[in-house]
Amino acid sequence: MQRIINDPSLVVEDMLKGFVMVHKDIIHVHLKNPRVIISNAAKNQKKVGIVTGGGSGHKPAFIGYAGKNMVDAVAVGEIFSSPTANSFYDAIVEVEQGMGVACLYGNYAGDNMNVKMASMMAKDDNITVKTVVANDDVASAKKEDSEKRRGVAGEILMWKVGGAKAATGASLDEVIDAAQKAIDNTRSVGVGLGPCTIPANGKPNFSIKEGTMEFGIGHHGEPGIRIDKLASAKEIAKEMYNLIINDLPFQSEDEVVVLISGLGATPLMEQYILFNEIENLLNADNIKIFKAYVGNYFTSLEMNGITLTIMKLDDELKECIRMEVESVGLIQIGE
Amino acid sequence: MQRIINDPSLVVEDMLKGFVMVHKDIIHVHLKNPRVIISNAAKNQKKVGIVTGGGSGHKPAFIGYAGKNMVDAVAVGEIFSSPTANSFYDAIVEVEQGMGVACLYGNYAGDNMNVKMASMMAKDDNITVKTVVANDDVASAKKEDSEKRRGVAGEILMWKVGGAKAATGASLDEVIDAAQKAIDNTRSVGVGLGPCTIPANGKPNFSIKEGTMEFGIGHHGEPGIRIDKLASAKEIAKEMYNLIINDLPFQSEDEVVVLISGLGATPLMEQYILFNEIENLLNADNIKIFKAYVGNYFTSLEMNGITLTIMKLDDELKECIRMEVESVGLIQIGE
Amino acid sequence: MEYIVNARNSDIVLQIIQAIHEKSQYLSEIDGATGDGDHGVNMDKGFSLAKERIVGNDLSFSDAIKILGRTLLMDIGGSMGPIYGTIFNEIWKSLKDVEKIQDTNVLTALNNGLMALIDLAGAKPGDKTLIDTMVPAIQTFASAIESGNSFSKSLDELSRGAEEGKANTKNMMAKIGRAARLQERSIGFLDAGATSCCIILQTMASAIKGCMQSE
Amino acid sequence: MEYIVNARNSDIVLQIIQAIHEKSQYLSEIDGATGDGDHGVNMDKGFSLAKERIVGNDLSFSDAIKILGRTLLMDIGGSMGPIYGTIFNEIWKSLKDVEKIQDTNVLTALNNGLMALIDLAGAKPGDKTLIDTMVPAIQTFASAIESGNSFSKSLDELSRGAEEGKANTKNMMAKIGRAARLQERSIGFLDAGATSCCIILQTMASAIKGCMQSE
Ligand SMILES: Nc1ncnc2c1ncn2[C@@H]1O[C@H](COP(=O)(O)OP(=O)(O)O)[C@@H](O)[C@H]1O
Ligand SMILES: Nc1ncnc2c1ncn2[C@@H]1O[C@H](COP(=O)(O)OP(=O)(O)O)[C@@H](O)[C@H]1O
Ligand SMILES: [Mg+2]
Ligand SMILES: [Mg+2]
Ligand SMILES: [Mg+2]
Ligand SMILES: [Mg+2]
Repeated sequence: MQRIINDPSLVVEDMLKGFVMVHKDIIHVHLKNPRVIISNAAKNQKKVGIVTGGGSGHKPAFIGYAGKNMVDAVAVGEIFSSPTANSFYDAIVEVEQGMGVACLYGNYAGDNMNVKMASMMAKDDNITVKTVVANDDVASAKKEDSEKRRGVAGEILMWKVGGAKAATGASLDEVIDAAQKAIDNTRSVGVGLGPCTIPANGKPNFSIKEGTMEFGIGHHGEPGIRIDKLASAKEIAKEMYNLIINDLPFQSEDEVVVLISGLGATPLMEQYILFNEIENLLNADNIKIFKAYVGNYFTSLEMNGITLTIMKLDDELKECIRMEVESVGLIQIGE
Repeated sequence: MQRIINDPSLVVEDMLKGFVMVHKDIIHVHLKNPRVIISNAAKNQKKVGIVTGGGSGHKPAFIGYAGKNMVDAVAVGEIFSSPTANSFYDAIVEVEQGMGVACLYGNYAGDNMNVKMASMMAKDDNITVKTVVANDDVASAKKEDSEKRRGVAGEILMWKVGGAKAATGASLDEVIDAAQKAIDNTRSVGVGLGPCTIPANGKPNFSIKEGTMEFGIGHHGEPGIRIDKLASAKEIAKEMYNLIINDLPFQSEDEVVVLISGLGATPLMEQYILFNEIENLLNADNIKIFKAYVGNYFTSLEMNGITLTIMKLDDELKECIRMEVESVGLIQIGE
Repeated sequence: MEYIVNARNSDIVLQIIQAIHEKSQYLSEIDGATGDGDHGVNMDKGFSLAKERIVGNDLSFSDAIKILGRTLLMDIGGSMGPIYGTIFNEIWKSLKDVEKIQDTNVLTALNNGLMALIDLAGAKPGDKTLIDTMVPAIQTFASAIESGNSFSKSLDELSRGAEEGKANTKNMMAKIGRAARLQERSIGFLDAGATSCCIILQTMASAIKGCMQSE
Repeated sequence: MEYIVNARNSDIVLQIIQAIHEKSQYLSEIDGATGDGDHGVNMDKGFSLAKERIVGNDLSFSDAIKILGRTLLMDIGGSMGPIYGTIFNEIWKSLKDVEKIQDTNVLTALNNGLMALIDLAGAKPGDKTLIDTMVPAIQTFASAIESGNSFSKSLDELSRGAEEGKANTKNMMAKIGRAARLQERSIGFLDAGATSCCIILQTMASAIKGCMQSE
């Protein structure tokens, strides 16, 4: 395993120390729980608190999205493993300001259970917690079973919308509705070209044969829909695009956000090349790009691959996407 | 070669199309030369023009640093290959506003020659071009031969300082002096843990044995000072740190910028872990971190590895580092 | 009437912890076939942490179980933290006031654990999870008790039921968790959670038998 | 007195382009040993692009050289763009007004190319670059002319000098360019640029011989 680390079982601890120091102008660590990262802006404004959390190894997700007008507090888990209920609870308590807390997270068994337990603990403290569970990964289950689908890079857009809505002073229900609408209008799909290794395991736990790709791969290397021959960017774009566009479905004249994220080891170059192909396809279908994000926004350690996320907009969502943001993973300057 | 691309010999063209579309709020492409990227802010202010350029494959460098208070125009080369003299010339002409142009680039044979020819062409148009040539890579030549050293991630700090100085309305000589001081006070070193592949070649042109690392690797995979056994983050940090600290040398009470960049395939997690070790070493030597940057700031396609850059500050450099910036690769919000 | 003394009996829990530790690599391998290959690491991490907090403190069986449950809930996360944490927490609640633990006490405790788990995790029998070990184990245990068998004999039945349940997961298609994504491809492999659950139940059964008393 | 006609003689340049095309893989392999393995690709890209602009236009030798030089300078970049671009540009400037090109014209042209290159690139003989092919090639060519040899015979000497110069780079330590970083490790390998330069000079020599006239 070619890595610059110390003890493989302490990578999250070691990483957090560095992260907190580098970004002290944007975030800080919870006084009592080193597995909770809090936005410095969290208490500047009376508003609904926004909490998320998830396994580590997805940098800049999740902690990179704590910041002004995004997420207020993040519970941090081990590599690819849900944070404890306790950490979700501490995050919730920390950002509650009397208006309730929206916990916006991804649909994984561990996260579901830990958030559920944390919410029950918070309820005992008279804190209202409502949740939105991201399920944007089209390839992770059939449309009929969409409640089983996983959350992937679309979570970023859910946080963006929820965070922006909360910043307007909206009520908990309004924030939840906006975030739920965001994820309901968002679809993602990933392709994997090379595996990653969990440091504590020391070897890749899946493999992708040279010349092939896993179409529909999950965020932790979960097998996709099928194994395809590695095709050109143009052909890959078409497959990914069709799967997404037909699922919602998106229509002519829609305005959308396009988010392309590398999974870790894929050069930005390839991400822009894929974006270029997606743009051509959207143009051909007369769907307009309102805002595009391309970069390593939601990774899976050093996996080689790319996810494509498209979100359909209405006026409310557009306003939320437009809002300025200042987090480690996403900075957007107001117009 | 596991890549999402179309024609391997057209990756730069395809990538630029995507880049220009995604970041149209920050940059645009030269009207007549598709290999020149120009900051939208370039003409908003009468000031010295800042130009750079270099081979592709280092994303977000070089084009990602075009933007407000950074670089005004960037000449774009093929993968790991200098842009043409013509592109440097077009970049220079585009950003000249009567105060001259500072061309701040890295010390590679091709870039030296192409910038030289472009400067001669500009001189015929009565445009004054002065240059600063980054040579921050300590491992690339002995201290006595420091004019042979290559420019690596330290170039970002040179652009930051040069761009900030120009934004204050300073003269060409003042901008050149500040940028030269910036690079004279900056040292970098890289370690390589895995190779990268030039798309047009199709196979890695160097290899790194599992369990070893190339200490002092160059930005295109140039061999380092020696091949070491892969050690812990703590030990690697110490080796990198000592090489840099003794070269300038840095001293107790100095204030510094620390810039850690992944080379492409190295997860952010490892970069923060390395940063944490570097911070400990600086603390022990009573050197203060004024500002820290950690991320994929200057990559080499999907190379596995990290570069460490440290810059020693004085008041002028501090002011330049502090200044707000809005580019694709670096956004810094004013205080 | 067979029973075990609750007090000063943390050794039962320590034996469970030891069994998980010894089988940790095997559990990860099983998880690797249909999941992400970390089940053994996940389990061992939490259980070992609990061990440090139990050893040398001369605790009762139920208090040791409580610490194991709390550790999983508070410090482990993932899905194993809440799943086993909830089960052990319920077992603790069911046994904490019992001085002499009899077969029916254990049955109630396991049942409560299972109910709380189903409520939390939203999985059903047949989904290819540890529930498919627990359900038949509890059923055979309950029948054995009902048929008038001794506590020890009933524990043997518990172990047999767990073994069968675990083995049956091999032919199931996963409907929940990471493995669900594999659909048909998940058939033919044991479920990792079902396997660890079987180890836990069988180790507990034999540990209880090891300190069985009767009056 | 031997000479070639400048007009309608772009074929000499096309032969050079063809030779580089054929040897492109070999050149990349050589570059791979001490550099980044792209020399053949770099060269072929520029030369092929120039070919499109030369073919079918019935150009003079010097005008074809001009196009090759301009293409390298304007469209190629890297280090080969300015290096060979400058050399060919100087050759063009030296020959553009010559109708019948004789040995001394070629000598002057090559000399001017070499001087401009040294000025631009800052490399000296012995640094392990294409200069180490050019210098001995020009020297043996000049001596041959001075000794009263025919143009054809002198071109043979040019080829021999280029060959020797190229071969000598094998034992040199690189002092410039990427390979310099290797220090002693760069010894024992041919220099890629020296090799391409040898191909170019030898192809030019034989192409000129192929259309030699005398009066
Ligand atoms: N919702 C659920 N309810 C009950 N058990 C579950 C559920 N999801 C997963 N499991 C169990 O968890 C086991 C995997 O555990 P583990 O590998 O430690 O966690 P992860 O899947 O997060 O990597 C599966 O084999 C299955 O038995
Ligand atoms: N400063 C220089 N002056 C003259 N020739 C040089 C110089 N730097 C490099 N070269 C030549 O360039 C050759 C390598 O060319 P190429 O591989 O195409 O470019 P790059 O080194 O940019 O990949 C070397 O073999 C050497 O002959
Ligand atoms: Mg896991
Ligand atoms: Mg090259
Ligand atoms: Mg697992
Ligand atoms: Mg080369």
